[in-house]
Amino acid sequence: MDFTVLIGGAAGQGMDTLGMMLAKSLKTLGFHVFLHRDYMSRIRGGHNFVKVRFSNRPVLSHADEVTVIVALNAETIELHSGQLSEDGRVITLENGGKVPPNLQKRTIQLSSADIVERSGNKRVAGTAALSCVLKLFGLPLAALSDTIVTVFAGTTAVANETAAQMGYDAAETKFHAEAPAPWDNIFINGNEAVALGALAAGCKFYAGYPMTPATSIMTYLAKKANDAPILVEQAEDEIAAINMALGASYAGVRAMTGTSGGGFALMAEGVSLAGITETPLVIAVAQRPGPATGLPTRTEQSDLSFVVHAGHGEFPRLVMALRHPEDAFYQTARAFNLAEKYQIPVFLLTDQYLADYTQTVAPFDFARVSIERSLATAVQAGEYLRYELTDTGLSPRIVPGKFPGKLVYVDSDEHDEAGRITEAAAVRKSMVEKRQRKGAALHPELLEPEYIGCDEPKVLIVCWGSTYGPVREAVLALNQQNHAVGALVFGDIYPLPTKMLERYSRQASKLVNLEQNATGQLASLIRQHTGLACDHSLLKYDGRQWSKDEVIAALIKEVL
Amino acid sequence: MDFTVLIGGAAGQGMDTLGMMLAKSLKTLGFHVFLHRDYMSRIRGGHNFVKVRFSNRPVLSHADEVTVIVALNAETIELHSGQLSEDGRVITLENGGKVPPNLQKRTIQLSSADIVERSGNKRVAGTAALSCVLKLFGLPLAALSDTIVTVFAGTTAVANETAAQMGYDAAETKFHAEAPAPWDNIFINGNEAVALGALAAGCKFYAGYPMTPATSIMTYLAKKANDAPILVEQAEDEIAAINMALGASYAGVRAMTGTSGGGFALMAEGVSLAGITETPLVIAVAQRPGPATGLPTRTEQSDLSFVVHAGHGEFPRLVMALRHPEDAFYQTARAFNLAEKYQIPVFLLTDQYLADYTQTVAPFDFARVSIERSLATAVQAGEYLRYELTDTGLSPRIVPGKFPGKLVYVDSDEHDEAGRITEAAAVRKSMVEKRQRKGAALHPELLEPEYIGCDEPKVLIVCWGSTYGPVREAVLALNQQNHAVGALVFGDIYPLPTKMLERYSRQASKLVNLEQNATGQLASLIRQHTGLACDHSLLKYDGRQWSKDEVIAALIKEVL
Amino acid sequence: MFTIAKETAWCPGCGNFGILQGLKEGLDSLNLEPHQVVISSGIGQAAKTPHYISANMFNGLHGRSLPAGIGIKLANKDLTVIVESGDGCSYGEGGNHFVHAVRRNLDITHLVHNNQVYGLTKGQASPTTAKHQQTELQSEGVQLEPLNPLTLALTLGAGFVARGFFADRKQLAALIAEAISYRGYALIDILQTCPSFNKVNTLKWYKERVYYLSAEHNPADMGQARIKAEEWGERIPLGVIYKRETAEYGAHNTVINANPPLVDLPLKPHDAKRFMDEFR
Amino acid sequence: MFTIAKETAWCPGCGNFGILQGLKEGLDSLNLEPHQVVISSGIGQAAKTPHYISANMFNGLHGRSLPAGIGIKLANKDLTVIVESGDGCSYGEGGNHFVHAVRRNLDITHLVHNNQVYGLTKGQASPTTAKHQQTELQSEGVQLEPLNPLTLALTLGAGFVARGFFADRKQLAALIAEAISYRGYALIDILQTCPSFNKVNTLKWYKERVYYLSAEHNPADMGQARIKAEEWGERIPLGVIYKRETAEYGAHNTVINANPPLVDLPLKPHDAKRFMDEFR
Ligand SMILES: Cc1ncc(C[n+]2csc(CCOP(=O)(O)OP(=O)(O)O)c2C)c(N)n1
Ligand SMILES: Cc1ncc(C[n+]2csc(CCOP(=O)(O)OP(=O)(O)O)c2C)c(N)n1
Ligand code: SF4
Ligand code: SF4
Ligand SMILES: [Mg+2]
Ligand SMILES: [Mg+2]
Repeated sequence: MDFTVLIGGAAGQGMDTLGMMLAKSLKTLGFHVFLHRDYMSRIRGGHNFVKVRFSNRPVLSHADEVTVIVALNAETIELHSGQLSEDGRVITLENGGKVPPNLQKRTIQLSSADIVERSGNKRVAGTAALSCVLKLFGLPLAALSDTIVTVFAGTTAVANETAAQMGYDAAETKFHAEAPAPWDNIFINGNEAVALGALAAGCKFYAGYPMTPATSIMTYLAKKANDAPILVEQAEDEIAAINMALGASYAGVRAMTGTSGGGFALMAEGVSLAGITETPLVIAVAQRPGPATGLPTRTEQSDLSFVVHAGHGEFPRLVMALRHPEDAFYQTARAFNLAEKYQIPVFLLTDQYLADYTQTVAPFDFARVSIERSLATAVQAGEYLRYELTDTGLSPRIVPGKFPGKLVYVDSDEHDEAGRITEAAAVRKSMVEKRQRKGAALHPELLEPEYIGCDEPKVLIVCWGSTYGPVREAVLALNQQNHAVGALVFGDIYPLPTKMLERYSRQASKLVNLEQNATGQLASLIRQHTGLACDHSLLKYDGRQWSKDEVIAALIKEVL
Repeated sequence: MDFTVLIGGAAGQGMDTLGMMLAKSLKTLGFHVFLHRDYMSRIRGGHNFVKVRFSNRPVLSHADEVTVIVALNAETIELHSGQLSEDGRVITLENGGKVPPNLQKRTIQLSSADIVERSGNKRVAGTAALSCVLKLFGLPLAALSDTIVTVFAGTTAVANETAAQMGYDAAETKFHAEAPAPWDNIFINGNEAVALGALAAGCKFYAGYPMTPATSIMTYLAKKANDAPILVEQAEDEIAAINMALGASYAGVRAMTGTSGGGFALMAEGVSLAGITETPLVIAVAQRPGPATGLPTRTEQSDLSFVVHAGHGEFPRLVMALRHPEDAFYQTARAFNLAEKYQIPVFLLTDQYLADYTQTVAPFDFARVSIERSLATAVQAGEYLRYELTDTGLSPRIVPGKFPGKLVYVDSDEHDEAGRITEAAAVRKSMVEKRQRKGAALHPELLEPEYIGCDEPKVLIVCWGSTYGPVREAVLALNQQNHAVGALVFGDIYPLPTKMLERYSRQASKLVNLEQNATGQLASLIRQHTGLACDHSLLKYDGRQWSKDEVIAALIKEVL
Repeated sequence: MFTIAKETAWCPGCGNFGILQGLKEGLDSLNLEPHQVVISSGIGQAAKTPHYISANMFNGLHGRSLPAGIGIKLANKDLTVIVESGDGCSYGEGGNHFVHAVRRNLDITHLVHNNQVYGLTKGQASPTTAKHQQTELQSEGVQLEPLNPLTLALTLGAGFVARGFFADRKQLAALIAEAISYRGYALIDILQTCPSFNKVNTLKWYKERVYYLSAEHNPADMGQARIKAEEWGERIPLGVIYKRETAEYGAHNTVINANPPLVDLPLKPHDAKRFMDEFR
Repeated sequence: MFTIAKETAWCPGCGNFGILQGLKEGLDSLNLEPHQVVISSGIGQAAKTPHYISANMFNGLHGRSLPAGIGIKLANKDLTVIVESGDGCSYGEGGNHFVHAVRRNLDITHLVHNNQVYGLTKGQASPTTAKHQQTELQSEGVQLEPLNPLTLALTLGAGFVARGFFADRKQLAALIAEAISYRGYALIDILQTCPSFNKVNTLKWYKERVYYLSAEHNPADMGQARIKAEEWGERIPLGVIYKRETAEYGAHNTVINANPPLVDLPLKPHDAKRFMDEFR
């Protein structure tokens, strides 16, 4: 079983709350749930929707086909009825508008007037629609009631209960949804996972400036600020944000900043500063379609090349593409260790899709998170050398103020071992080489991409980041249809780990990059690092994430 | 004949003026002259020097070996005597400091006290050193006198004349320098050539914020502001500068900005804005060693990858690496045409070496500069569509305010043909593809790299920008020694023109990238675009430009 | 004349509607045609305004409406340039441009829709949000002192400083017309409600406080202006706080003043040859 | 104690020497050790100062000395943080940070070497260069109104605003010590000569104009402060222009106030598990 419920309406009509209530009810029942958000860059009006997919097996992405549409306005039916499965159902509230003739038989019209009257509350009609959904799938109303209790109190809860009962009574069961064996899980989105990873890693300072789809990392952390504790500073702009974070990191706390493309563009100089001062920093870049303002609330993977090359001059860095919420959690925690170990900026490349989708996943294992600060605990006699030349390029780093008599000089100019400005050619050369050595030392840390698929793939897909979910589901489905397809999904992406790529690409006769952008940025990176050219590109750049169904269709049509 | 005179001292001692006076005197005499500047990031003190190389044949770069050292302080002798040719001479002023025993015979000590006394002017001792130089080369004093007259007036001129006579009398001719047949030339540096190119192209607006080594473009233009006329605006920061320039370009003037790496990092978001709004813009990026502040007054080619990928999102751009002053002039003028034709940002990638060296070159041919504005001169009836979808991706562009009833809407959000904000997937897709088409349309415009060397090179050097001079001289010298070496020097560099590269790399058995950076950014770009991997890298990253002698030595030692 | 039928992306009841109306009426009252006007805006809810009006539009980057507008005006002094954006855009991300635009005193009109909140990004504090006001992000309340744009502009030497109110579009239209007619940089900080995210500065809140500056207020008197600019809380004055003649940038910059609009200058490569000849 | 022997990169006769000396003496007069002090600077001649003194140094980017200094202080409230840079760095490139740093009112001391010119890049106008003053770039003279950092800081609500003078390092040392001891954001704009590029504001020029605020000046009186902050030209006052107690950021921010310095907090992954459990 694998069903999707779409709830659509105008911004401000509460799709988000309804989606969460439905998803939580399904979670309570033990289902695997995936909640996908599609919203416009406006606060009210327009057309937004959420898709709640659920199954008795893990669900890693959204689906194109919809089993039930909950239409909070007429536009929703217009826009989405094409995606309705053959036996699919539509639930409308009165203001759900006119239903086309061919759908009328499959439509359940709830009267919001009735619901308002009976419940005595204007805002509970949506709840009736949700219970109606449960009934259609033969699921117990109690699951929703449980959720209602956690969300609402007092008379509002009672009104919701009334509405729920009305909706439940209005439909008959049409689909058979059976929950899997109970399993322990959390229901979390990518940005929350990043934020949790940062908290687990001991991040004590986050400076940022609001920018969709990165803002919710900061908002989440701010809510936990006193509890954690962590200082969350809203800066006057992104330039201030990254420079504050660098100052904090210099002073010895684990620090982070996050933004999206345009804000990140403003941080590029700060990235370069992190590079030459060798100040650890974790930077989340939540991608959205560009250039410039682009489509602020939609998704794309078009900042890879920019992030890899951002900042003037040459210095080592690490870029990790986050693939799913669990990955987001563990990689974020790891990012803090590597940033400090190599004294470099580490990037968490995510996007709106991953930032916003909420998924049931196994609880994170906090025992797997270790904190390795890589700080020097003792210093030699004599002047402290912040940039001491060593074989690895790594210099002992101390926290200013903690060692009487020892001073920490860091400089954005080229500097000598002590951190003092210099123009000497020989010192310059040795410092460039020191930084390059750090980059080389970093290589053994790289995690190879995750391979998905049959043992001997004829077609090898390469992809990265948030396309993990749709690609995984697509490849496994194609394997079941006996297509010899495999996929390498990159997490660590710069420097590019190439071992598995070289191994699998030798086996495969076709190399296909599948990306959420228009130019194939991973393919470029692969070519640059390995000389391997992709035989085919599957690119999507309309701001809407590749679905598993689209991946399957594109592969069958163009590649297999 | 091929001689170099080095004039060294502390910042503020006037090496620059002396270098220019000597160079101009040599120019007057008809020599080919190359003046190279090496200076520290400070106003007074430290150690700076200029090298004046001259010959009866074209000189395209500086030389390591020095024929005459003019030492304004002791440090100069310490630092540079190792470069003195076997029969070389040193000229010191009293404060030129202690001369090591082995050099004493080859040293001419001028007494600045005497000069000051006789001339009655404290600041003319350097002039005496210059005339002394002329005498060493058997050149007439008149050449210096001519220069003095153009630089100084009244009693100062007289005092300089007196000093010049004293210096001239103090030495005997040691070297034989014979001028070539008279030739028409100008004596100009890279930044002046860029500025002249901009003026020739009709640039009417330049906004910038001071940053070495780009500042002198702005300073030069500001001096011509009323005459040209051109508006030169010092902005409060680089972000303002690029946004002002974009505003001006939108309003219909040819506009430009310029900066160096750190300032450019701040402009990255504006570059992306140029991309999506399709606003033409010429951006000079004068490279210096990074990361961050790095070595502010020195040279490097380490911003190529950054400039190629700067700005979030995907959009076409053109990057031209400037190779020498003539190239700088013609390419700058061409940049304005292409920026307007394709409605894209065009980058002029230069560096401190090229920005600051002054060379005798053939006068620029203004008849070769044509102005192609690519503006629509008429508009269709109905609403004006700034982003009209066309086969080439190019939409008719009009100047706001010039067509009553027609309005120009440009938007940093994704937009429809009229320039209005949209989130429609289909429109988004068509606009991405429109911008991509412009990039494709641009390809036929690309100029292939310049090839230098023998017909059938065994070793093919690939390089770009300001290494043109040293590489050209080195390759020709090696060819004379029967080494089958050739070089492709890229001017247009992104998109990368690959025809000649593919042709020559097939012939050559070794592909060698020679760059002024630590990571081989051109090699990466080549690999990314062609799959070709360089067999060997010659990289220099100490902030001092490759000299022809170093190029020859490195090739012989490591490659040939 | 400046009106077009366009569906907006604003929330019902948003203060932006009143400002849009005031702007249209202000423009209509002047002897201007749409193609002679350019509106430069940033990013935010306020910054969408030029999409809903008939005039040229440069809808650029968040925080950068001023420099783009300055570039436009410098390139073509014949255009009427209006810079329009939100409080976050103008005083937060774009704070540096604000400071220096006042100093530059170019003939542009700067309209700031001040809803005291970041609207489009869902309600974080802006530089003008009151101290202690709570938001989703500032759950313990804002901890920075709010910025007073009027006193700031006065201190920086602005020659035209006014406060508008979204709910009185007649007064707003008149103010805007006056600001556009003023020769030099003119700031109107326009009080605006954001029913979605600012639950403190509501229409009711404003109505209880705002009042019009009486005829007794002498906008040429800096002392009076300062007192009025500082007044906030119980009573909030509306209207022209300060106004005096100033030396407008374009009038004293030789390149602009001695020439036709730069955009109209002929481009002739050969004209620059004489500069090259100086290098001979 | 804060003195080290380091050759500077400054020009002979530069005003920076006096400021360096004043800073060292100011620090020496306090009960501080070098490792307890961090100087955050930008890029420029002034910004090189921390290279010549015995204290921790974060010599960051042009214009960004304030945010870096703020990050340092927020991370470790036990450190004495001095932000030091030039007028171009602090009021030009870094203007937005200046505006918002005043609002934030964190306990840092901001020293601006105000030579009224961009020194390191060879003499272009800075935001404080006098109108009409000529430079190589502004060959027709500066066309923008100069920015007065003191009135600006006052308007933004700064609690400690002072003017220092490089040539009187005793007074300067005392001022700096007072500013460091002040709890909150403290600005000292320090008049400085640049013999290489500023031929107008010379030592002579200053000496003819500067005077010390008398005991009659009440720095707690905003009215007096304003008058003194505005005074410029014939007479230029030196000393503490304005001073009042304010609510310092660190003292009212719960995370900072309720905890030891953030840098001293223990890091335990498991402590965050309870947050995850909320997602069950
Ligand atoms: C560089 C950059 N940073 C952040 C954003 C995200 N952003 C868009 S609008 C906005 C705030 C808008 O607030 P305001 O200017 O007050 O306008 P309002 O929506 O309240 O009208 C922000 C932070 C952006 N688009 N670009
Ligand atoms: C982003 C950036 N832009 C420009 C520069 C170039 N720059 C270095 S110092 C400086 C001006 C310094 O002026 P000021 O801050 O007044 O210091 P001063 O040298 O006068 O002491 C500039 C523009 C830079 N380093 N970084
Ligand atoms: S969020 Fe606020 S400012 Fe934006 S449209 Fe809605 S009510 Fe208006
Ligand atoms: S340039 Fe000016 S400020 Fe800089 S060191 Fe020289 S005199 Fe001092
Ligand atoms: Mg706002
Ligand atoms: Mg200065």
